[in-house]
Formats: sequence, structure tokens, C-alpha cells
Amino acid sequence: MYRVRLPVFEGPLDLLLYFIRRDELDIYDIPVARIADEFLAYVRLMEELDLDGVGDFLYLAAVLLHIKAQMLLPRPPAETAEEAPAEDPRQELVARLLNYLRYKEAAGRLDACAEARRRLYTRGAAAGAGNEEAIAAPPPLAPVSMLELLGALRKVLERRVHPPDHTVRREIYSVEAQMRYVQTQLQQQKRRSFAALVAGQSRGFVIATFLAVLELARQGQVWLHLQESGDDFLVELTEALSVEETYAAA
Amino acid sequence: MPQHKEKGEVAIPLMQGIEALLFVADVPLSVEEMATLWERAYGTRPSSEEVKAAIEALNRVYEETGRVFRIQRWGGGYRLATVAPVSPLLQHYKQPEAKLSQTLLETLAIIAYRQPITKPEIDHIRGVNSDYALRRLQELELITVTGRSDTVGRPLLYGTTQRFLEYFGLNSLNDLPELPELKQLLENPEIRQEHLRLLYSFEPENQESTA
Amino acid sequence: MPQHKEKGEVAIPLMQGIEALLFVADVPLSVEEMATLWERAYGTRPSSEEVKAAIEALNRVYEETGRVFRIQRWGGGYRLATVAPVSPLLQHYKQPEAKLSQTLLETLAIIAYRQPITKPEIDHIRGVNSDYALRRLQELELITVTGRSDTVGRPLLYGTTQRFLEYFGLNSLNDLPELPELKQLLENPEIRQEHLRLLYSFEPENQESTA
Repeated sequence: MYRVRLPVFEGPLDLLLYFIRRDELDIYDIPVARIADEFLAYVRLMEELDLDGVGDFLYLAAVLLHIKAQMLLPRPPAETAEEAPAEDPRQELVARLLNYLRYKEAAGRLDACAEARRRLYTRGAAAGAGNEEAIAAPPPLAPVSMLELLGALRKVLERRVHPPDHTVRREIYSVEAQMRYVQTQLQQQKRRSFAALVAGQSRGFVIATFLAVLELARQGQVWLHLQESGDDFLVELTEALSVEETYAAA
Repeated sequence: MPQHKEKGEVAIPLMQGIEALLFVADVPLSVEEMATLWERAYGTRPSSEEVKAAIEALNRVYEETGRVFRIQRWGGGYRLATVAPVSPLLQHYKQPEAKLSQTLLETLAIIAYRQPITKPEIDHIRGVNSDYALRRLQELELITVTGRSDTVGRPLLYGTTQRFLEYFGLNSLNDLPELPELKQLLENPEIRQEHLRLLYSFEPENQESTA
Repeated sequence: MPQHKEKGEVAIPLMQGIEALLFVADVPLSVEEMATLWERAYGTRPSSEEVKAAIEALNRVYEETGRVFRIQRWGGGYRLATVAPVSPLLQHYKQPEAKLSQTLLETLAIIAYRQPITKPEIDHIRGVNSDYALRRLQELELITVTGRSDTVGRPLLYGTTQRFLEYFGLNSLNDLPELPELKQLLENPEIRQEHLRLLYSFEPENQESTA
């Protein structure tokens, strides 16, 4: 048994960046032929799992295949290091990757701001209770009639009638909800096998739970232990290990 | 007070801890609750006397330094509240009225007619995640957690509150109007079995048929 | 400051008034809002400078007397919030708000730095459809529609909200952390490697086991 952390990708560009990082590739000299094959394998897995957003991945897969084809064409003989990049078919893709990387990095910096902000607590529901009246009174509500409440309900009902069954089913389980489900389960029992977490559940439930487990693993909230047989794995709560402990344990 | 650091945290002075807790608390906190929270964070439990002494010391400092709030004893606990001389000013500050968005209304309607109901069920009916709506409706005290379901994962059960009834001018849940649209929908042959089952349980006499 | 009593109220010191208002407010209050509330209660309007001076004086007193809260400037307004050293204790009372998912953060970062921006532009940068993220960010009131682009199809333009600023502890968009320059990423191979390492910080020895 060993511990792994599984990445979850935000999209095709993110997946490409992952390959580059994992293989320590030079971003300017991506071995497109090899990466394209691996990329396609991942897309096939996505299709197998029936994940949303496969279309976005297919588009980039096509771009990669196109570049691969272009690179197979014979190059002009003068291949000095300086001239080649200008005509490199990978150029546009690299520019896009780098641009995406900028915002990914910016997202990380924003997250650090939010992290610092989250440590500063405001008065929340207690604010406004300064006056003699009720303690912790929730904010006053703008008037709403029963009619509006019913109108809202009708909208839900209408929406329910139209979509075909499988679409509705697909939306039943959100990754967010399943993350909470997994967390709740693990709070009762710190370590559970994945099979036990999804026993007797529908395909949609299993897929959403699987993705939820991946996301929790990525966030470092759970460890995954592969079992020797390879057909199941254990999910274990990390109990908010500090960074040092995480590395010490690895 | 000895301040062991069993949890790896450097304890702050107890007075500051009490002030911080009362500052963010949504309800009055008892001496025991404050002592327990302190213990969880820092591994040692202050005595009741220590907590009470800290509260008195804080009130003295507030008075001496001209603060406009005091720690008051209220309903068996302690809370921070403003002093009377500032209330003429505060009367002019009204919290902005919270408006119920379509999302909140939808979620509230489903809960009202199908309570007690779990989040997965609400998500299922709405076809979208209701995380935000549930949190917000709880903040607005229109819904509350009423228990836990016995189904897988033991999800929380939600129901409406007294404030919900007051807000919509109802005496009891029995006063919730019937929906003629429900009957119409029921008679629509297009509707699938599952929808039928779902809609059916809106009828008060069929409430026991909810999952 | 002259303190007429046109409304028949005895005015309290401005510093106390500001403290009281910030104590009961559950959103950031602007200098203008505070001045207006004061004017309504006591008939005279303090200048912006007077209000700001009072805020600074309060923060100085809080610091000197060991209070665990400060007046923060967020989203163009002022709000009382606790200081960081008490958060380990407060976490035991109230869980901090849930973190935004990576999807939402990335989308939000693009909007924050490129606003006003259309959905097709966001989709292009991320390489994925941002429907869900945009809907969710609007629900969370972190972004809003700010208009329509003049380009083909007149797509909606998105921008960040005041709540966005408050959520990230920023006073204005000028306070956004610097957007890393493309040049920076392009020129320095060290930084290139380093960035990628930071972005995907897996333990090297476990790389082979990814799905």
C-alpha cells in the first residue's frame, strides 16, 4: 500500500501543463507526438466515465494532432537554434499555455488573499443586535407574497417536466455534494474503502463520488491508499496534517 | 493560569480570547461554552472564576477607555451589546432588507411543501446544487435543521421556522395554499412516473410517501 | 466640530458614534454613509476628514489597549474585524467560510484582471466552458453583469463586485496582487520550472501512481 495524490484537471490546458510538469519538459519544446497520444488516452477515459466537458478536451486533442502532423513534415535545412521558433507550429499553443498559466498563478495569489481574509472574523449575525431588541436578529426581509413563493415552485415544476431523464439524472449528484458526503462518512469512520462508500449506488453517484474523492485528495483532505489487488482503494481522512507532517509522512 | 501548548498553538491572554469569542458569537455564550472552546484550541481549561474575572476585567477596560459596548449577561450567557447613549444614532442605521432571490424562493417553496427534506432531495428537484440557498435561508432564519435522515450518509433534514410562518402570514403549515397547477401537472400524460411520484407527495395527505 | 442639537439629541463624541455604527453594521460602511447617519441623528454633518481621523484614532486606541479587533478598509468601506492571532481560537467556534474551488478561483482571477470581459474570452483563456463557474460566481455575488460588448452577438460583460473586494480583503481593484507578467514566465527558465513545481506540487516519488 502506498499513498498517492491524484490531480484533478480544470481543463485541457491544465492537463497539458500537468504533463509538462510531470515529465519536466521544456515548455518551448513539447514532444507533441507523445503528449498527443497520452492526451487522447485521457480523453478516452473521460468519455468512459461520461464526464461533462469532454468536448473542450476533444478540441485541444484535435489541435495537438494537427501540430503533430505539421511537425512530421520535413523542415527547411537551415535549422539554427535562433530561427526555428518563429515558424514552430507549437508557438500559438505555447502562448496560450503561458497566458493560462498567468491566470492560474494569479488565482493562487488571490487565494492567498482570501486565506488571510478568512482569518479575520466579522461580527456576522450578532451585528445589528446592539439595540435592545432581539438578539442576533436576522436581517429584515423585503416583503414577498405567497404568490411569489408559489410562482417559484411552479418554475421548478416546469423545469422538471422538460429535460429528458438522463440529463436530470446527471445533475442529481454534484461533486460538491459528494465531497460533503465523503467527509461526513469519514468523520464517522476515518478510513473507508471506496467500494464501501458507493456500495449499491447508481452510476451517477459512483462517478460523482469518485470525482469528489479526487478533489478531496487534491486538496490534501484525504489520503488514498491503493490496495494490492488494484480494484479498490481506501480513503482516509488526513486530520488536517500540517505541511511538514504531510511531507514527513510521504 | 498555566498555558500548555498541547495543540501547538501559542495561547493568547484569556481576556483577549473571551473578547474575540463574544465579538463573533451569534448567540449569548455561557461560561462553560467559552471554557470549552478555549480548551479545544489550547489544551487547558480555564476555570469558571477565571472566565468571569476576564469578563469583569474587560467591562472595566471598556468603561475606562470609552468603548460603546459592554458584555451583558443575557439568557444564561454573555454577549456584547452597545450602551444606551448610542441608540439614537443606531436607530438611523437600518440593515438593508434582504431580498429573496428566485433561487431562494424556489428552495424555500420546496422545503415548505416537502418538509422534512434533505439537501440531495432538494438538489434533485431543482436540478442544481442548493448549497448557497440553504445556507442563506438558514441565515435568514426561514429554515432550520430539524434532524437527520436515516438514509445513506444520514443527510440533514430541513424544515421551515416560525419566522417563515410569520413572514408569509400563516398560522400553521396547514394554511399553505394548495397548488392548482399541481393537479394540472398530474393530469398531464407527458409526465413521467418519477415526476408523478414527486408531485404526488406535495399533496398533504401523501406526505408520508417522500423518500 | 460644532454640535448643534437641532434634533433634540445630545451628540456623543464622533469617535463613539463611528464605533457604534461599525459595531452593528454587517457590511462595510463608507465614510459618506457614516456621515449621513450622523447627520440624521444630530443635524450636523461631519467632514470626511473628521470621520477618517476618528477611524484612525479608534484603531490606535484598539492597538494600545489590546483589543482583538481593528477597523479594516474593504471594498471602499470600513468594517470591524478580528485580528489574525485570535483566529485559531475562533475556528473552534465558527468554521471559516468554505474555500472557493479551483474552477471558481481561476475564472474569478480572469474576470478580476481583465474586466469587463465576455464569456467567450474567459472560455478561450481557460480552454473550457465557464457556464457553471459564471453562474455560481454570480450567485455568490462575487461577479456581476456590467453591460454588453459591442462585438458580434453583443455578449454580456462581466466584472467583479464590492463583495468580491471584501471577500479578498481588498479596498479597491488597485490592491489586486500583481498579475505575473508573461515576460517573467517566458524569460527565466528557473521561474518557469519553479512555477510549474508550485502549481503541481506532488511528491515526486509518487508521480507514477496518477490515474
